[in-house]
Amino acid sequence: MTFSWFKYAAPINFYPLAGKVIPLFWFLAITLTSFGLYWGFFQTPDVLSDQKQYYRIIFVHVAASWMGMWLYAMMVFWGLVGLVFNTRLSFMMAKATSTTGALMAFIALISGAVWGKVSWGTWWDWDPRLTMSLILMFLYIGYIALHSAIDNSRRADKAAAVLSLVGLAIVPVIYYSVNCPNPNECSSLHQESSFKGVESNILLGMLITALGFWMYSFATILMRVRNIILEREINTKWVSEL
Amino acid sequence: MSLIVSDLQCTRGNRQLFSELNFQLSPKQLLFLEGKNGSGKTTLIRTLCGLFIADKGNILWQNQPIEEHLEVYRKALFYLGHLNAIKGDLSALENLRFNHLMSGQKNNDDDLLDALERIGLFGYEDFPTRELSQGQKRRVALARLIVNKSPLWILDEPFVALDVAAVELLQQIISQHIEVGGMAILTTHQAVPLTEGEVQHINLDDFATKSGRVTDA
Amino acid sequence: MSEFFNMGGYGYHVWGVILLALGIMLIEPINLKLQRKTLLQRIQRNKRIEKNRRK
Amino acid sequence: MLNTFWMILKRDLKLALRRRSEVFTVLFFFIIVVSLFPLGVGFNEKMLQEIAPGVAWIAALLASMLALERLFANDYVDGTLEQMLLTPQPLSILVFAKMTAHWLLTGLPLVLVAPVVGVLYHLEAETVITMMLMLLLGTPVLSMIGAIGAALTLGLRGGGVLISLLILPLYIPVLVYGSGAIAESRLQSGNIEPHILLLSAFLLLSLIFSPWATASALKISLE
Repeated sequence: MTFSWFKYAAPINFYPLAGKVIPLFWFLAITLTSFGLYWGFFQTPDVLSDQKQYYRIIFVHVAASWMGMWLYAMMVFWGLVGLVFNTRLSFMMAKATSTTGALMAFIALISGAVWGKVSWGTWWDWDPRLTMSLILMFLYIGYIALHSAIDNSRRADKAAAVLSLVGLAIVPVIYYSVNCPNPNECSSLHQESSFKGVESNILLGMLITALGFWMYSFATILMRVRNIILEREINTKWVSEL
Repeated sequence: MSLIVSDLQCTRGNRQLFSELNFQLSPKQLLFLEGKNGSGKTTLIRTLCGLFIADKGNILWQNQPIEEHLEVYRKALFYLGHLNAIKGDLSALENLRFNHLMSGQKNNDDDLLDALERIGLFGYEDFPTRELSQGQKRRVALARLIVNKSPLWILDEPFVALDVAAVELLQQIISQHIEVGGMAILTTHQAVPLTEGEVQHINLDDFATKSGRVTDA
Repeated sequence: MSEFFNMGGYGYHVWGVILLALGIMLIEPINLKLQRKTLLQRIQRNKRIEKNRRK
Repeated sequence: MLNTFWMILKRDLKLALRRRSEVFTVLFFFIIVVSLFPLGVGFNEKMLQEIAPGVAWIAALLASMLALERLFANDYVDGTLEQMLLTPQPLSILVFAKMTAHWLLTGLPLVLVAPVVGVLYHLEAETVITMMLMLLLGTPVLSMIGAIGAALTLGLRGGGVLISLLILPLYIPVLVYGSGAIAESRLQSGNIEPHILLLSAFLLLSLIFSPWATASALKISLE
């Protein structure tokens, strides 16, 4: 039997498929996240050169902020697919992604603030990374607000997709302006790589936790997309026969 | 030169309005669209204008899909909806001139003034339209029909808010348009006596999907 | 053990963040499950209405 | 095509001139916001000079936001927009003409009134000139990005507040470099060339993409 992508672009076929894979994603999410956190807390040194045990916040912070960014890109991708091919399911995926993405951005923001409190002594510092997670949060809020302000779901889907696309186009410019507010002082702009000089044990913990968060995102996005399918197709024959 | 609609299906929100709609409109033909409220008349008209995208089916103008030759189609199309598309701050003449030029037609102020006179706005040409009555505003919008050279007219409830004299005049204008080889689609219960050409009727209730439900895509 | 939870004096911050994150990540799926339950109930109700209408 | 552009531009300007109060509303909003700040934060000359760039730009963002809701709304309500969509002209030209009109009516007046900010905040002539230059480069971007938001929220309840939620975050680069340059020009060794280049690049980017994005947003909103 050949696997047909087009077949699963129809909500009626996608719905049961998603139902089947959700437990798998949950299993992976729980295993990977707990393993990543275990590694991060037990296989790493208590004190890094200049940072004490609070550095362990990064296992959550990094995973969440990666997911926040990735899910935004994924949301734009699904919106774009929807706009180009006019497929209902991709718009539903975009909508489902937005909520999980916003939650991830929120977690990144809060953990970043706590990190700031312990390492710099202040809850908020206008450091580029924190500022970017705040702006990312704003972009998610804009998407969700626009989508929920429009009653007609077809218009809401398309309008929100266009908004997210515009957002994605401007994000690099925002990123540059936040990282380099004074262009005279950063002619050679470079963001220090997050990996440079990080101990491999810590990196491993971070990556595995991030992978776990990723699986978690898939699981919740699929759960939400199933709900959205039910809600939008409530008048169809196949839903009423469930 | 004709408009061909085949196997058209439209959904608004979660409700399927009509499906398997077929018709053909040729020169010297007048088509009346009928149907209950909510049967999808306005949606069909918006689809025919290319504003709304149908789920399924084709709309061909001169045997070419309209969405691929939008510019050609829109030059040939004249649409007037419930809204008059006139600005209260501009005079009748300014409104007419702007709308006329925008639809890609040649400008000639004499023709425009003649049109305003024929529609019964003689003496009101330079008044800001916000000072005109409801019926007069509608007349400003309808004056475009007199100067318009597009072969295909789509008019959504054109007789609303008009007095008896204006209704008669509009009937005349439409029948003349058909006579010289034009086509028109109307949603109205008002009959239009034709001197030439033929009349078609389409009742959208006949094409409504039985339970109004979306079938599985 | 208590030393581990103390995190060198940063216990509140570290565990606070972890609990908050896991808390949010627990509430989200629970919320989705509840949403699904109400949706399924609505579908069942629709079915009953339909059946009664046919009678 | 150029004809269409002029026609719409002329009509929009004519309409605005027949309702002059709307133009002045935006202008006075800007002046009021700018003059309220010193009342809130105190009259210390040094501090006023420090905050002037940011205050001027934020007031400009809000002022141009104020007029955005009306950019398409009037034409939408009376059916003109629908007619415009049905004309054979490319929609992006139409949209670009409306953006230009919007900028001429709300952006350009802000540039011209910038010296008032200079007086209120004790700025030197040079700084005021930089401010005018940066406003000249930045306000078109505000009109163009804002138009996308206006098109997306067309006809929605509470559209005005919603636009700000969608669009203000996208204004950040303009705010950063626009006010950055003004602050820089107050320094002895200040060099505002990179700011000007960056802002011009952003302007060019929005010139290319925003008419197209706005046109597709309008099509979606009117479907």
